[in-house]
Amino acid sequence: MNMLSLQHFPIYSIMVLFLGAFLIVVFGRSKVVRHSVALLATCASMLFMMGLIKPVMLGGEIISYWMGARVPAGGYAIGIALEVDALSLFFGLLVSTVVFVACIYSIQYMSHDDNVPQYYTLFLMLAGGVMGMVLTGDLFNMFIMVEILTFAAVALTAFRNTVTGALEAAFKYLVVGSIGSTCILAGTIVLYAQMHTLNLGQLAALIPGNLTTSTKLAFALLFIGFCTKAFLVPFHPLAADAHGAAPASISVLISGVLTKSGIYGIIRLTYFLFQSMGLGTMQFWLVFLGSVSMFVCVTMALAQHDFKRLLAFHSISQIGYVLAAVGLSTALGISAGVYHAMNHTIFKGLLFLAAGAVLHETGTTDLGKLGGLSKKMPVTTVMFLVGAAAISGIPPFNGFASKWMIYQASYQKAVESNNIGFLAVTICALVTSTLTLASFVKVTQSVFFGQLPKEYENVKEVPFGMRLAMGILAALCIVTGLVPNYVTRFLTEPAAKAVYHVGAYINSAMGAGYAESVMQTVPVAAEPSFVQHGVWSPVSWLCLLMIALLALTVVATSAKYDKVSLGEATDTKYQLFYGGEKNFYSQVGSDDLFWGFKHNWRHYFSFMHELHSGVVNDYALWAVVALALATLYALVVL
Amino acid sequence: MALILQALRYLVYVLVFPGFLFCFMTGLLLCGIDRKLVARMQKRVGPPILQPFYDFFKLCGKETIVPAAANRTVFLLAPLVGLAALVVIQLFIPVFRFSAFNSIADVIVILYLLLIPALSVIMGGAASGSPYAGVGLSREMVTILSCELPLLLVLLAIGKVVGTALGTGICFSLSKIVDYQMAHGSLLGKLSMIPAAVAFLLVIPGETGNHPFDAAEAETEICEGPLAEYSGAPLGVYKLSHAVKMLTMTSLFVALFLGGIGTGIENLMFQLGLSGGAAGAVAFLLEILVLFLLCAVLTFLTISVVHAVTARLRIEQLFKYYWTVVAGLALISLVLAWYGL
Amino acid sequence: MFKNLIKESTGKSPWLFHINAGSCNGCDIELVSVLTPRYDAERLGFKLTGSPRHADIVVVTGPVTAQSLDRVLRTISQVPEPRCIVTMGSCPQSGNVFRGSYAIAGPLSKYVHVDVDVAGCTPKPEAVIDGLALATKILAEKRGQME
Amino acid sequence: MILFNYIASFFLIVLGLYCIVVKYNLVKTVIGLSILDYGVNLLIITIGFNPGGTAPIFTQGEITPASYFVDPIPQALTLTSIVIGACVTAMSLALVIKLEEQYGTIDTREIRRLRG
Repeated sequence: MNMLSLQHFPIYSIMVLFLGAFLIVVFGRSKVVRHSVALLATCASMLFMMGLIKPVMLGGEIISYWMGARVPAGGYAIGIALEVDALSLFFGLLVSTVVFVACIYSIQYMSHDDNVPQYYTLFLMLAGGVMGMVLTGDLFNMFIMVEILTFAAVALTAFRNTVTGALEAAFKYLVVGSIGSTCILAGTIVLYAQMHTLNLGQLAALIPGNLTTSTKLAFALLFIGFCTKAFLVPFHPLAADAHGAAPASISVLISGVLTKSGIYGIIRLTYFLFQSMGLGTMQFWLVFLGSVSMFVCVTMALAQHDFKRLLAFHSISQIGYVLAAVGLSTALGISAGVYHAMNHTIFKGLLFLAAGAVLHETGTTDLGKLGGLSKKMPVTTVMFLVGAAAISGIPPFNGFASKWMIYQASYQKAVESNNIGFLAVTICALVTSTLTLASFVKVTQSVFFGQLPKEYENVKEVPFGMRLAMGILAALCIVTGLVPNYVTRFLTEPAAKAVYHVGAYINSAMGAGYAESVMQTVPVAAEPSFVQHGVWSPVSWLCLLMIALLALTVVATSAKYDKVSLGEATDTKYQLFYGGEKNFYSQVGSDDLFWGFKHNWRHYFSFMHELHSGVVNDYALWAVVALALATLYALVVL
Repeated sequence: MALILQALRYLVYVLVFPGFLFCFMTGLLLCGIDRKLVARMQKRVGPPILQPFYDFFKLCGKETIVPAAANRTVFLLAPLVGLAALVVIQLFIPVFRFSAFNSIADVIVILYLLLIPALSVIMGGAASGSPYAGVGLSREMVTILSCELPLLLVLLAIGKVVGTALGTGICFSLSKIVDYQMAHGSLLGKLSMIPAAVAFLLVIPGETGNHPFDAAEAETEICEGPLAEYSGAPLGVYKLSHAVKMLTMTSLFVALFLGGIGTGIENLMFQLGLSGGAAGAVAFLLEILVLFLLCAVLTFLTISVVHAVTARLRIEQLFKYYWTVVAGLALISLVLAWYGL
Repeated sequence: MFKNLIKESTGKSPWLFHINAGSCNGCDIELVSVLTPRYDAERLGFKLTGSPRHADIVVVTGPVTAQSLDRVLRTISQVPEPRCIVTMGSCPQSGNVFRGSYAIAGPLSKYVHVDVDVAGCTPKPEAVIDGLALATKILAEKRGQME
Repeated sequence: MILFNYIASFFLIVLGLYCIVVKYNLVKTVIGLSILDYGVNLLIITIGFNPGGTAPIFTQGEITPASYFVDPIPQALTLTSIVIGACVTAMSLALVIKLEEQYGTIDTREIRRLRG
């Protein structure tokens, strides 16, 4: 077989990452070698994924690759398979792109640390783990990859073990993460006991006919396992701890990539294995969890005073959007959900990189200590503002495009099913979006604007490599926001369609006709409809805005608007107005910026503060309770 | 040739009619009317109606000081972006049957576009580096937060009512909403829309930052908050934006709730026996006039009267008021709309 | 056209900023009464602003105490051009009853150019309006000279 | 016999979770994780076990439809799972040592600098 045929691309894109990890362990002492290996590996992985766009995304093919060419025989899949349909490829593309950008960023960001070879090894293992997880067609393989990525993530969280809380965060993550992984393993094995197979395709074919108590138990176990990976609500404190303590380039991976693997797992589990498309109870479960996640985490973020911790809570809030949208189980909802997943990866990556840039230059991420960096780090500021506008859903950036689709999808669902519950999702999503904006205004004011503290007078702009990484993501933010039609047509709609084409997935894994022979009713892929009721064309809007701005500028220049008087701070005229007093350092920012809002919610905030006690036992208890609730729900309601 | 004409037409839209010139004139005029009315209600003579024009041009002639602590680019660019964004929003709001651009943005998008002018104030204030601006921008943000919930509930209710009537489930397109009203009478005539209209009216002074919801720009306590360091032309642009925002909000109300009045104008034309191009032009001018009068009445109701009889609310009172009373009204309307009333 | 408009407008929209340089509050109250329904200086476009950056006319009341001098001068320097300085009441002009006190740094004209003096302890609102109207004229002239 | 295995594995899993949730000593938390792992491993092995089956080792052509053997896949899974469990234990113990160095305690109630 031709070694360069498309068939091999998925395994290559996983292999290069692990191979790179191995090479860095052996030859990583040299700076040049480890940087070039890491860059090459991540870049190659990305290129392999891109090579699959044409057949899989546009052509609708499903690529299945059997390790050692052990194709299924006698109706049983014994070998280990990689199955790449549009959904897998969508997440694969996302992962590989962000990993590549994070790798570019790491080179200069990690230049001051020791043990850098170990960093790159773990980095590539984390990337490889996620790639493996989203491309695999085997449930147990999924578990292994989840373990690899959890492990690498834990080790990387503790990488800067002198940072306050890094070890603590890693330990908590390890404990709860292990409970989650164990859940996945237990769920896998319970399914195996029922179906005697681990292949996702075969499982998907067999489960709907044998929905016994055990399979439902397995569902609950797997669901909670993937929830821990996506850090959904009872597990969100871990995300906050881990993101805050890890190096920024790793936070990007944890929030942008690791959580997506959890979401991917949940989509595969609910819509492929258990085929609960259109099942009301499942919709309720997912949408409820998503809405709670998005709201709780955004309010938690408002109360934070650490840059990265705040971003971490926002990432879970955005994951809540994704889950709520996906849980609607309409074509538009799934398309909007995966679109938002993609956008979240991009803008949250950008924001974490900006936070990392601030940390790199000032040595702190405490919002109370920073301020006025926009004059010292203009490029970082612009990048941050792009990311902040995107996550808060300011048109025309990408966050708006996907959130807007989510509002429509949920409202449409509410109207179509005449269920007022989905209306609450729309409202919750819209309010959350505004709260997100509020907390980013807080960050903007506390870090980039306002007054510059004395000790940061000599802060410089970050080096080129870091700016380049941020620039790539910022450009992606703008581009994917300006052409939502193309993004949905070429990326998210194929992915959403893939969710509907379960039969094709099964047949591709097990050979044509298998699904029809095993299942009583093969889920027929009715052509899903992506009708939207709103209108939004960002490019025209931008053109209009540009014309308006241009006209304004012309008027302004003719009115000598540009003739401004500038001067030094020593001249009293150019000092700030302090009610006549001499200027002194006075930065308004950090905690109490939204006093007017928080005062009304003070009981809620103090309750949440008490709840997030930071004791690992509590978090483990939450995990156990979540597991119990999920089991109960699965057994009683589903 | 046709393309050039089309482009010219769009340029006229942006620069003259629903765009700059119209916004500039009507916005400042509304502002002047408001000031005059408030003065009359307080038994004062009040400034001339053209006073906001004088203020604006005077500010253009003043020196523009950029404080040394400020980030110059953002400081100077923020007001321009805010004004431009507002003007663009105005382009999307139909004037009865006329709508300059109707397939670019729907009401939900407009809800978000309305954030941009407010953000421009926040960014400008933050860029100035003043602690007064810091306090002011925090209040400005809480004000946005407060207004957002009732506003979005109102918009969802409208989307549901019109969507049900048109048979599409939901309808967020502004021009469709107006067309529907032209055919079936104003939305204000529906029972479910009355609380929504009241809620929207209460949101108007909050969105524009007028008394008593002007905690963000309280000149007596925090020196006009985000605008504390602005002088000269940029300040004038902010004042202009404020005036245009009054126009935007009131004309949005007209489009959403009173769109049916346009039919009356057409009937009038019909009764007068006018037809053809001349009638169209007359009707168009009449529509603009009616729109302006309605905006003025709404400004009087929501901004002037409220200004004259109330004292400024503290920011947390403001938040509570909007999230309980106003949002409650909007929610009632949404529930009524849901059950088809 | 634009220049003419600006020139026209400068005399019609004077915004005030009020500095209390150790005043006994008599003048402060009287200044506010100028804006009340009875006298209504808003007819002429007067408006009290909260920040010196927005102001055209600075109204100083009080004898300019040694403590306040620095603050007064700093605030005045922060008012953008063209600007007018009006002293209100006798205190900033002569020191009034506080004259000769160790705590007084006035009169204000020792430190900055004062455009209009409105004398009296306290001046009548009519006098204040007259003074402010005069200041407005000076303001328009200054604006003309800036070209 | 097999039932007893299932009961034991259930008991081990619950014991492990109980240990993690209730014990405030970091080392005991790690022990809890290990017990949890063992419980799941026992479950896997039990699922694959066929009473009276032979070892699943056959050469080419030896296997017939009649041959009765223990399912080999769960055994392979268990091996992997054991390895992973060992890694978890090693890693968490390493973290405990470092935590003790930094915080001077291994009481979970005092290791809570990140909260709220």
